[in-house]
Amino acid sequence: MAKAKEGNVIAKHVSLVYDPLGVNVLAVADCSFEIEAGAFMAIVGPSGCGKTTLLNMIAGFDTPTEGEIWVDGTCIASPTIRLTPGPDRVVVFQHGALFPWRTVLENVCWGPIMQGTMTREEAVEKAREVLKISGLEGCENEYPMNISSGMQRRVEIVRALVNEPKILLLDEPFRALDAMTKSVMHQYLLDLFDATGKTVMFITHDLDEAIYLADRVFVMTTRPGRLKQMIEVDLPRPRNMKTKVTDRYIELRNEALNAVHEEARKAFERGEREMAK
Amino acid sequence: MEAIQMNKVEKNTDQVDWASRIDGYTEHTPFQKFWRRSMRGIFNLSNLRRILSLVIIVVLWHVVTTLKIPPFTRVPTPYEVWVDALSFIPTMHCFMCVIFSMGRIYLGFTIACLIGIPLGLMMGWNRVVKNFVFPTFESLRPIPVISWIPLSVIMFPLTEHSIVFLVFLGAFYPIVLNTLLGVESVRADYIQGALSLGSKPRHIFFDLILPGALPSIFTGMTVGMGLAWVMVVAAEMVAGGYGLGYMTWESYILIAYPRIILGMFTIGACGYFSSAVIRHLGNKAMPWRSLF
Amino acid sequence: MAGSPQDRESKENFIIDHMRQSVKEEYEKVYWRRTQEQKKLKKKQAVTGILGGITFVVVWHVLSQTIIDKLPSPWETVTQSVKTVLDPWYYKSVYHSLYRVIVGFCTASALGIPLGLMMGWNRIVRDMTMPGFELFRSVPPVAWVPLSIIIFAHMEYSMIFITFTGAFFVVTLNAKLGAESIDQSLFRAAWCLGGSPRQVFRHVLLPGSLPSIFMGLALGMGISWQTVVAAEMIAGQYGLGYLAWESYSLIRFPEVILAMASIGVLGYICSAILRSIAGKYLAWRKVYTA
Amino acid sequence: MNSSAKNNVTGVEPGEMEMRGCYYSFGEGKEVLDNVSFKVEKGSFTCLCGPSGCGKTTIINLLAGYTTPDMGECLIDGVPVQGPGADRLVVFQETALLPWMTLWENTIYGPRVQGKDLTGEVADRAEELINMVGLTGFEEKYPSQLSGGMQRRAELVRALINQPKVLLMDEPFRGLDAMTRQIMQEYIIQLFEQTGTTILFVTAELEEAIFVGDVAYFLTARPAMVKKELVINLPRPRKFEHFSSREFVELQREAIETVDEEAQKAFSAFLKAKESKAKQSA
Repeated sequence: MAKAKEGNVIAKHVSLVYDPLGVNVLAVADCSFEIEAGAFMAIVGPSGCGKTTLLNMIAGFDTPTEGEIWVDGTCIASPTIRLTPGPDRVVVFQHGALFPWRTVLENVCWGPIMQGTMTREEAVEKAREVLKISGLEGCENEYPMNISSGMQRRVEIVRALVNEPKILLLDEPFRALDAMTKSVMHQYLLDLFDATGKTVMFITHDLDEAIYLADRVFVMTTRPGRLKQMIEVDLPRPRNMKTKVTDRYIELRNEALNAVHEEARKAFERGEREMAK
Repeated sequence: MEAIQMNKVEKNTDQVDWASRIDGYTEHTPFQKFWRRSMRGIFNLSNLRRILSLVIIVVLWHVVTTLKIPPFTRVPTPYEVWVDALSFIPTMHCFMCVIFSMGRIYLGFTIACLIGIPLGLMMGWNRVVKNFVFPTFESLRPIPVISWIPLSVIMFPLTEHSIVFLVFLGAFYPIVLNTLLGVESVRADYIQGALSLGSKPRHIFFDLILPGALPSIFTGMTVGMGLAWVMVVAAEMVAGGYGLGYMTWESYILIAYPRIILGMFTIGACGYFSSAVIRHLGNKAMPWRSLF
Repeated sequence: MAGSPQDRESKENFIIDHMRQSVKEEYEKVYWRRTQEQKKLKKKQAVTGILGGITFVVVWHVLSQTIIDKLPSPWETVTQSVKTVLDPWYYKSVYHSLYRVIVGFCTASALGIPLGLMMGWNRIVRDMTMPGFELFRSVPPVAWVPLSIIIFAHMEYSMIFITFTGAFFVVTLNAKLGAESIDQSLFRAAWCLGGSPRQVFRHVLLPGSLPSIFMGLALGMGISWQTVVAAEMIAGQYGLGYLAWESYSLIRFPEVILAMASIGVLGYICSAILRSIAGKYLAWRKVYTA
Repeated sequence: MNSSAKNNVTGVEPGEMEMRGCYYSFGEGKEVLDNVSFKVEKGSFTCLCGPSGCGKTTIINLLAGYTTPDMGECLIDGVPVQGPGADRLVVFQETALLPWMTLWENTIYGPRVQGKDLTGEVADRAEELINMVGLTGFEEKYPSQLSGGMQRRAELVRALINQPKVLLMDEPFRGLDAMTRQIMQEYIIQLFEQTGTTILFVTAELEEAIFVGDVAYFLTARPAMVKKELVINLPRPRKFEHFSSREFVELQREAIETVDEEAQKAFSAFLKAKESKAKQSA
């Protein structure tokens, strides 16, 4: 099991004020956290709480209004720094962002070729290899629309990993999948994490999923989004379906559910009333 | 249990004023919100650029025409157009032109709606009707409606009739096709659901098919209105007899060049107005769609 | 015989297989019946369609004989048309119309597509051009005829210009719409993977807006034909629109209909060529229909 | 089972439903159902679980009478299904509320097309049901003005007002986020326990099936067969606490073991199909 030496993320008092029409909306308020190199961190929160915004700041799509984000000792986001999205922090998007006009293989080798780190032949060879490991052999020449949604997600994760990123940012990647595909994907992601040892930041609205996958779970509240609780998950790795029925897992889940359920329910009802206005 | 570490500070977060800790964030009163929103809505960079671009167009036009740069030697300057507009718009002639064109448009368009919408609905509702009509309809469609002008002049004894017929024809195709599309796009589960609730065919027609097709019908009407204007202008230019198109062509023959440009803009404005009327009617007829 | 478990198992398997076989046979019958019904339905559809066409011709004939006596009857039209089509003079008209449409349309595409993409890609370009487009969009292309005659001394140029105007607005605005409709996360993904702005333009913006661009081209082609016919009727020499109008003036009514039909056929062929090109470039979208 | 006698909310005796040896296909090589048989007891909450695309929706369509099976039969109260009817109602995957009608008009749509008197009893029952799912005050809103969870609840009301003998629910909570889904599950449990209607609930989510249902049938990947019947003996009324009880976890373990294999199979089905195609062409 290879442990990565790089990929340490530190967020210091990060806030973001969203101001599209001259009306301040506080999307993320004063979040501070650290992800150690090679850790699997999850952020859980109801929809619209600002977790995606937080991820966007790390990825370099949004500038924080206040605070700083450091990766491996370099500041990558602060109010004064120019946005720098790059292949060291690759995002896997909520609804999938494979280029529909490129085949699976072309999608996977797009990154290295565009960065100029590999020649076309090298990239193709590597992509084939990685696809084979991920059980996707045989669909290299399909267009993304032609393969199932579970496979699309695999391809997208593979596309991210080919770039050798320091951090893998996953933005609710399994949201649109049905339960059974999701469980297969969980296993895939866990195996991948154990094999590569990359730092992973995983965003989800499903507490269960977060506890199952992550080493550390942050619970976020609704707007303004802030980190409310931290749950250390001390389940042993490698994990699999059997982990879900161990005593420790159940214990952790119950505590977390009980702690979050009431608050979330309140937030839900408030949100629902607001939405209907 | 050390598994869940409640942060002491963050536990009673509701008392902490998070907002005040952040620079650049101030809670506005409703009035301030309204004011800032409306000011940003009007005086922002992109609106300034838009105005600037219009100014540039007028200035360019002026420069090109006053200096008589080659192809634009005969094009009138903006000032000439402006002067002509002031003298022409209040006259009875202008009013009559607008009335004539508008009258033809509304007559032809209304007939097209009265025939086209029921036909489209029938084609979507009944497969036999569709199979009967659709192939002929499709094979006539590639013929541009403008090329019907001579034929319609042959067919109708009066020019007036042939112009109205052409307007009708222009609006007819998009209206029928969009109505058909609208009927076919009504989701199957709506119909399944209604069937299992015990609906009779008339309920399905009036409660599901008709409102479900409405958005598409209005799209068809907007497109049809655009084509109706094309037709009325072309028909008037070719076949003559009052109207904005005739006026524009006549100005060319009489070498009253500023009026050509005036005619173009008047046609544009009338076309815009007609589409706006349809959009407004659409919003009125579909209150559930204009909510967001 | 009834001894070992293997025996029993194989026997059970045999029974199951047998049952499956019988079910399958019955199933195939059901399936065959269904395909037969579908075939019959298709045949019926075709027959109804042909009946519709025949009705149209009959109505046309009756109309030409009764109410609208100037309208040539279908038979007259066909016989007269055959004569005209064999005349080389007819092809001169075809050539002129086709030439005008192709030149105007290609210029419109060559200018409109890049401009539209830039409008969708860059806010400043959009802000600087959109008001002008809004201003001219609601003016029907036909209304440009007198102005373009003033601008261009040569009639041929002015006609090409009108054709250009007809296609230009639609093509540009559709390209812009296509660029704007691309999912934001595709751009973000491209940045993430280290694409430079030029690469993102080439690999994301352009292919992503292609479906909309082709839609704009198809619409623009239709409008080009509309405008070229109008321009030829109003101001032209040669061309199919001119042929139609001239035949009307010379009271050669069947040729009016022939001209109409020729315009329709040519327009259809142009659209078909465009569609086949689109199909080649949009292969990745085929999956929706398949 | 929870078979309360004639209930004052629905006003009818709940029905029972059976599917016997059904086969169905979309054509050669596209078999969807392969000898599917199961039974939904009177007044029970039965769940159907299977990987996506395995033919669950087809089962619902057959039972609702929108299509007929190629072979086999569907029975409602022992009578074969013939066409759609108001005795069994479907709650669809995506909401099928009519967007051009307000919540109230949608609710009373069934009674209206059946030509019933819309004042008095029907109105009272509609109000009661709307209140029960917490939508009082939203009667004059259009569906697009309601949140996803509210739309799903409104759909439940629209179905229940017609006093169906059986309610068929086709992944009704699909697409909702985890929290909303949890809350919707509590609503549906509450509704079931108060009305006692027979419910057939189709879902892809194991936890959901175990949490809400009395019996769960697990289907295989396409062509679908019933692989396992799981009796869920968690007590009723069911509460949020049961979600983390020992019994729940035991059931979950059993379900996971059944389903994991199927999920893997479904996932690799695409590659296998491709392989076999390649072999055929070779």
